[in-house]
Amino acid sequence: MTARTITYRDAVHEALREALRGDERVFLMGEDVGYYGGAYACSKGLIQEFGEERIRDAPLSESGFVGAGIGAALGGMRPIVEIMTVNFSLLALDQIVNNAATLRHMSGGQLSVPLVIRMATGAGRQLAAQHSHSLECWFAHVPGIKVVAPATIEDARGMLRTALADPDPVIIFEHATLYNEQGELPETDDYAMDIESARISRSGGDITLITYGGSLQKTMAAAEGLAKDGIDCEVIDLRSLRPIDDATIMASLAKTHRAVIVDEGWRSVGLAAEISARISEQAFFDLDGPVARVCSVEVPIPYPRHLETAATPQPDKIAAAAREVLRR
Amino acid sequence: MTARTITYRDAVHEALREALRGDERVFLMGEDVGYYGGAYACSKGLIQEFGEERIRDAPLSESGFVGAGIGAALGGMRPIVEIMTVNFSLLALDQIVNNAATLRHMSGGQLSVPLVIRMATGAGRQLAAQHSHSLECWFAHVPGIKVVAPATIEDARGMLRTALADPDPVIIFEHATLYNEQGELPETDDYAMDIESARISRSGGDITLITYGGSLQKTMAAAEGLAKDGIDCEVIDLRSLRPIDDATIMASLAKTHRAVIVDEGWRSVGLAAEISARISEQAFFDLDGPVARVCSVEVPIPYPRHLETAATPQPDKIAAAAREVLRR
Amino acid sequence: MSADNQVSLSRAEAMALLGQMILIRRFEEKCAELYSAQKIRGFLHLYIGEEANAVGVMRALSPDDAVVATYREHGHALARGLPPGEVMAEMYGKAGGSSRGRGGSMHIFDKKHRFYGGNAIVGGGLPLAVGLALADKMQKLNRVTCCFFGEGAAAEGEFHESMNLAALWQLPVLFVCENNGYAMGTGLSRSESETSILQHAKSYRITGQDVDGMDVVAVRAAALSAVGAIRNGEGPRFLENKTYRFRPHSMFDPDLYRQKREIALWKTRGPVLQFSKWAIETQLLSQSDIDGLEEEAARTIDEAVRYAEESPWEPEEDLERDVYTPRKVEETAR
Amino acid sequence: MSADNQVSLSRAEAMALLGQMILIRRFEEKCAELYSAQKIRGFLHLYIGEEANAVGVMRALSPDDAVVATYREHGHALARGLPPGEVMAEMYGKAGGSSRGRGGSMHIFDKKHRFYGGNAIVGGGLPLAVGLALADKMQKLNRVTCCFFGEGAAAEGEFHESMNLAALWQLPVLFVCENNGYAMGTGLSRSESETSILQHAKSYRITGQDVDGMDVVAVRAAALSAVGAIRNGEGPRFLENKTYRFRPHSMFDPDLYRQKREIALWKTRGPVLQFSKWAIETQLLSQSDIDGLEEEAARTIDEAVRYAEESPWEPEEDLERDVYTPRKVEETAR
Ligand SMILES: Cc1ncc(C[n+]2csc(CCOP(=O)(O)OP(=O)(O)O)c2C)c(N)n1
Ligand SMILES: Cc1ncc(C[n+]2csc(CCOP(=O)(O)OP(=O)(O)O)c2C)c(N)n1
Ligand SMILES: [Mg+2]
Ligand SMILES: [Mg+2]
Repeated sequence: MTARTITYRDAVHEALREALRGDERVFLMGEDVGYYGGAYACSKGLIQEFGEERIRDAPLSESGFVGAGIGAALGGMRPIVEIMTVNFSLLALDQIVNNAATLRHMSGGQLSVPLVIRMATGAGRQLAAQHSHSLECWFAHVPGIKVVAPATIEDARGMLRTALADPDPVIIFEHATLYNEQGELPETDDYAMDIESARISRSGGDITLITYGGSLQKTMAAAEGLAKDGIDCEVIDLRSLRPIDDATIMASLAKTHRAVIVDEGWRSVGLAAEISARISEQAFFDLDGPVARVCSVEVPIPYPRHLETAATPQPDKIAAAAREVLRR
Repeated sequence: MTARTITYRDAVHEALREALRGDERVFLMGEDVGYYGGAYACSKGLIQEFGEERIRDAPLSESGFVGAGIGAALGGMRPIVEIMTVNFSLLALDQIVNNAATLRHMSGGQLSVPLVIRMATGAGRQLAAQHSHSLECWFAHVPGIKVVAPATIEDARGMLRTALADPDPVIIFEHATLYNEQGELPETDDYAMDIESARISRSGGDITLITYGGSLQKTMAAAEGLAKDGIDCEVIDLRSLRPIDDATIMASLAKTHRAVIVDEGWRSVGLAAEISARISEQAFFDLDGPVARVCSVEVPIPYPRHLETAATPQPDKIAAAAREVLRR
Repeated sequence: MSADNQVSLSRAEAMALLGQMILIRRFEEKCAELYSAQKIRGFLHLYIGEEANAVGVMRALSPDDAVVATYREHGHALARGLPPGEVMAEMYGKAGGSSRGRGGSMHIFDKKHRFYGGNAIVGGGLPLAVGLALADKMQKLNRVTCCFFGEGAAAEGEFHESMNLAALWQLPVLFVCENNGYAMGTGLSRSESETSILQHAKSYRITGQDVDGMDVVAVRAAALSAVGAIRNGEGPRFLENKTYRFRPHSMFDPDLYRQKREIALWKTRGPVLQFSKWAIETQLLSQSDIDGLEEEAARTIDEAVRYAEESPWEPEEDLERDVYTPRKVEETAR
Repeated sequence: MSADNQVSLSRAEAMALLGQMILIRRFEEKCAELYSAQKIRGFLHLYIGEEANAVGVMRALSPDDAVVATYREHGHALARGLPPGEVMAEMYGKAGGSSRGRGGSMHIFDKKHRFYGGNAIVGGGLPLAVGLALADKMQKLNRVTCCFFGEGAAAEGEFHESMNLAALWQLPVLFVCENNGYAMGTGLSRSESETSILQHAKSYRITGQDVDGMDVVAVRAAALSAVGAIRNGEGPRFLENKTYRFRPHSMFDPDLYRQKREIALWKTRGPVLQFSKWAIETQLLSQSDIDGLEEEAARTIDEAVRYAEESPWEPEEDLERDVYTPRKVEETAR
């Protein structure tokens, strides 16, 4: 299998294009997905190839077009709805929680909503308080939807395909700082990636660092740094935030007995808390010490670089937390 | 001090009435707060006493009137916005998260938003999936707002007063099953209750049961049941969900070494997870065993009584969880 | 009743219209009774007084069309032809209910009848209807999606967004605003600066008309013409049906906000009363026809109640069923 | 320029209008430069081409009135009289900025000037404006709240809800829709079934008018008349200003969706160009007046940049400051 270098953005683009080519029922809908080419340029050129019907520029109406996506899914289509960023998804939560997540159960299993919603998430681009949210945790709280966070280029391409094949709503969070990342992608047609399991991104024996999405690279950087001091970290990329793959986490804990969770969301009542609680429930007697969290400071994310950096998880803070847990 | 028997509903009503009498800037705004008398009858008669301006029936426009409440607070008023139930707050989250919670920090401290938002929450009345949400955890995640859950009649009256005196936005969650509850209320003018600390609702030495809002009574019932078997529970009513009063929790853990958290929210990524994570971080070496959670089953809440009961925390499940933690 | 509409009404059609209205009326009266008997719980929003709307509109739809309604949708479900026993069992919360009892009175679904709820969030069904219509249009299926909602919903942002999407994309949606004058206790003039919902619809360039929602013949005629235009590819249509609920908003509502006189006045225009009187006057139907319809409705309702009573409860073990689709070998996206 | 409006324009007023427009234009050109130099980061949405709107409207407001704007609000901030140094420091993210640097270009606040942002959520400022006006009305303060937003915002549910509330409650809001034809890359006719935003406003019974948003004199006249009516207790007013942005949506936008010709055509109607030409033709101003304004703007901007450069960064220790109001002995609710 040959490989080639490609950006995360292009991986998303490819996956979109192939999905549109492969299935008439698939269409992409969202603000500026068409002539603008997508706020993050993921859909550039697609309107020229697939036309205005299937690359559907939507008015600024998040609740309206997300709800329309749900309805279209009920009606036999396979919509990919792009909410430009998670920040605007606040306007569409009623449709997601009260319709997409609920219709199957509430109808006694009659209906299903094969809908994919993609959105950019996270801070790191100096966009200030209203444009830097990480609300993955809110979505991960809701039964009836699946939530994934592709942190790698392979996942950016492969998870979209699997999500589209899923009969239930899947929310894909793409961290906005990843789009320009480059990496190798195997040339293969068979690139669907599972959307339920975590991945060991780095294997190690001293401590488990658990993270996802935009924090994976920072966590890997922290692990590399710690390795220089002889601290051997295992890094878990959760990949799926709902469901959460407990088995992979607990297996790692059985080996390392210590964990730090890294999550760009605000600390209180976020995803890191859930992972910590699960470890406490399922691996308590494996633990050699408290589970630590490295999260965003509980402030609206400020604009200046130094404050944004201070507000969000960074390799040095992750390393420091690991050292503290290890008392080294 | 004399006392009298009164319902939770009437306690809220009294607090509203006194706030309106005491401060010209206070007004109540929301759907059907006026001529209908409030969906839960908390504001019955107030429009007759204070008029349409100050008891302001709002159109079905959750985002609009919550945003208007924020604006009015900026403009010098002290609005009490009633969102009929948390289920409809999904339509107003953008205003709450991106404006109410953010304006102070984002403006460098220039602005403040002295706004109180009240809403009914929770299941238990057979209202099915879209009308049975417990999303306190979402709000508790957001810096810039305070979140309280009065579980007692005293708090229903007293927390509203304190919330109104607070210069920042305070969200009050009133569990819908509590409105008909009766209890004694001391006759006093000085009834403000703090909105930051937890309360020991029952003191005991064997295990700490931590809960809030609509689950307090169920937890107390479980504790009474366990007492018959010689298990002496300490029950903590969190009262404030943001900030969370760590000190009270950890002091109790130092004594009991064991904890069960009871939370009507769905289990994953909810408030119970946060409490568990904090205990793990702050009291790990006090713990004799894993911290357990009793939460709602992760399903949209169904309509039939037996399924609704099965889906939500109940005294028997709480007691069973406590026994399991205690291995008794 | 408008003279224009009488012409085309056959005896069979008149029987159908009146039969359905009577069925809905008696069914809901029974529900009120069953609510007092605590067989039906939760919220119950009766449609009594508004029957002409569901019945008149449904006559214009074909089985392939889709329907989206609100929490006040039992009438719509029956008019759409859902088995009354299943509807009643759903009100009970029994496993034999339309939605396996999971939803209760506010969430009646029936995929076979393309009946997509039952939505307890005011305005929440509008974007769904837009999406269903979008799917039809993209799949070149000549179907209509009919969306019912109250005038209160027109204040919600989702109303605005849905109108715009439907008009912008020229989707085959029939919007039916059941304007009963009140959203819970809030009268329309206290919630809308422009109290004509039709004017709002027009501001999106949607064609529509005002309809007497107490007159089933008028509703039927308006719906037929609107559905015809939609099927003809002319884009969405809007009906504002002026109607009235004879009962309080829900079983919890003390109804403090309406004048007794107002209610009494509207009752004189009640759709069952009005249509019966007219049908007899014009000799389209006889009193014994009507008596027959009443008897049939009574039998149907008895049967429905029996079915509901006998239907089992969903076992507690099934609580977590159908949150997600059971895993099987899935077709892939390509 | 319309003949009607020339009459009442004094030389001093002409100097003020042109001076402000030039200041904004040059300020933003400087910002673009500073963005390339990475002094300004994040999103930067230039107002170039649209200056007549902020400048014309602000002339109708008094210091007591309130202003709510969008992420494209540097022009509004300057026209409102915020110190240019503080605005520039905010663009840098410096502690001397209007918002202590916390917000950057999208979140300029100034309580003293009653300038309530700067909102990066499209439509998010509309309900705030309604609330500010509600507060004024309830406190019987004869003040106006002026709310700027783009035509793209008109598709959001919050637009609809806000229009209705303002009209229903007859609140003193001046809505100014800056219709520049595009919401990012989506042209108005591809996002609204009814492309006249004014027609939408009218559907809530709000009075308004179409305004040539490239003509500062026309904007000023329309705003004066609207503000007069509002102060007179006549309820909200609406202006739809037809305008154009000469630059891409933001510094990230490759601007693939517009024709070069279209941009060039609008540039010939540029507000600075147009007004300067007219003022000279009518001998209201001379070329040396204009040169003087340019020089003054250049000085002001130099000074603003110096101030921003010299302003310190907010210390990292202050990160958590101002999330909540510091505790002190609070007044109680009574
Ligand atoms: C978003 C939302 N807000 C509030 C409610 C509570 N509520 C239920 S029905 C209703 C009134 C709706 O009135 P209308 O749309 O006119 O329908 P009607 O009940 O008159 O048929 C309200 C306020 C709700 N269900 N959803
Ligand atoms: C709710 C929301 N959705 C999407 C965006 C992304 N976005 C920012 S500006 C913009 C276009 C807004 O257009 P318009 O209102 O016409 O204002 P203009 O930029 O033309 O001044 C979009 C889609 C946003 N900021 N907020
Ligand atoms: Mg109504
Ligand atoms: Mg625009």
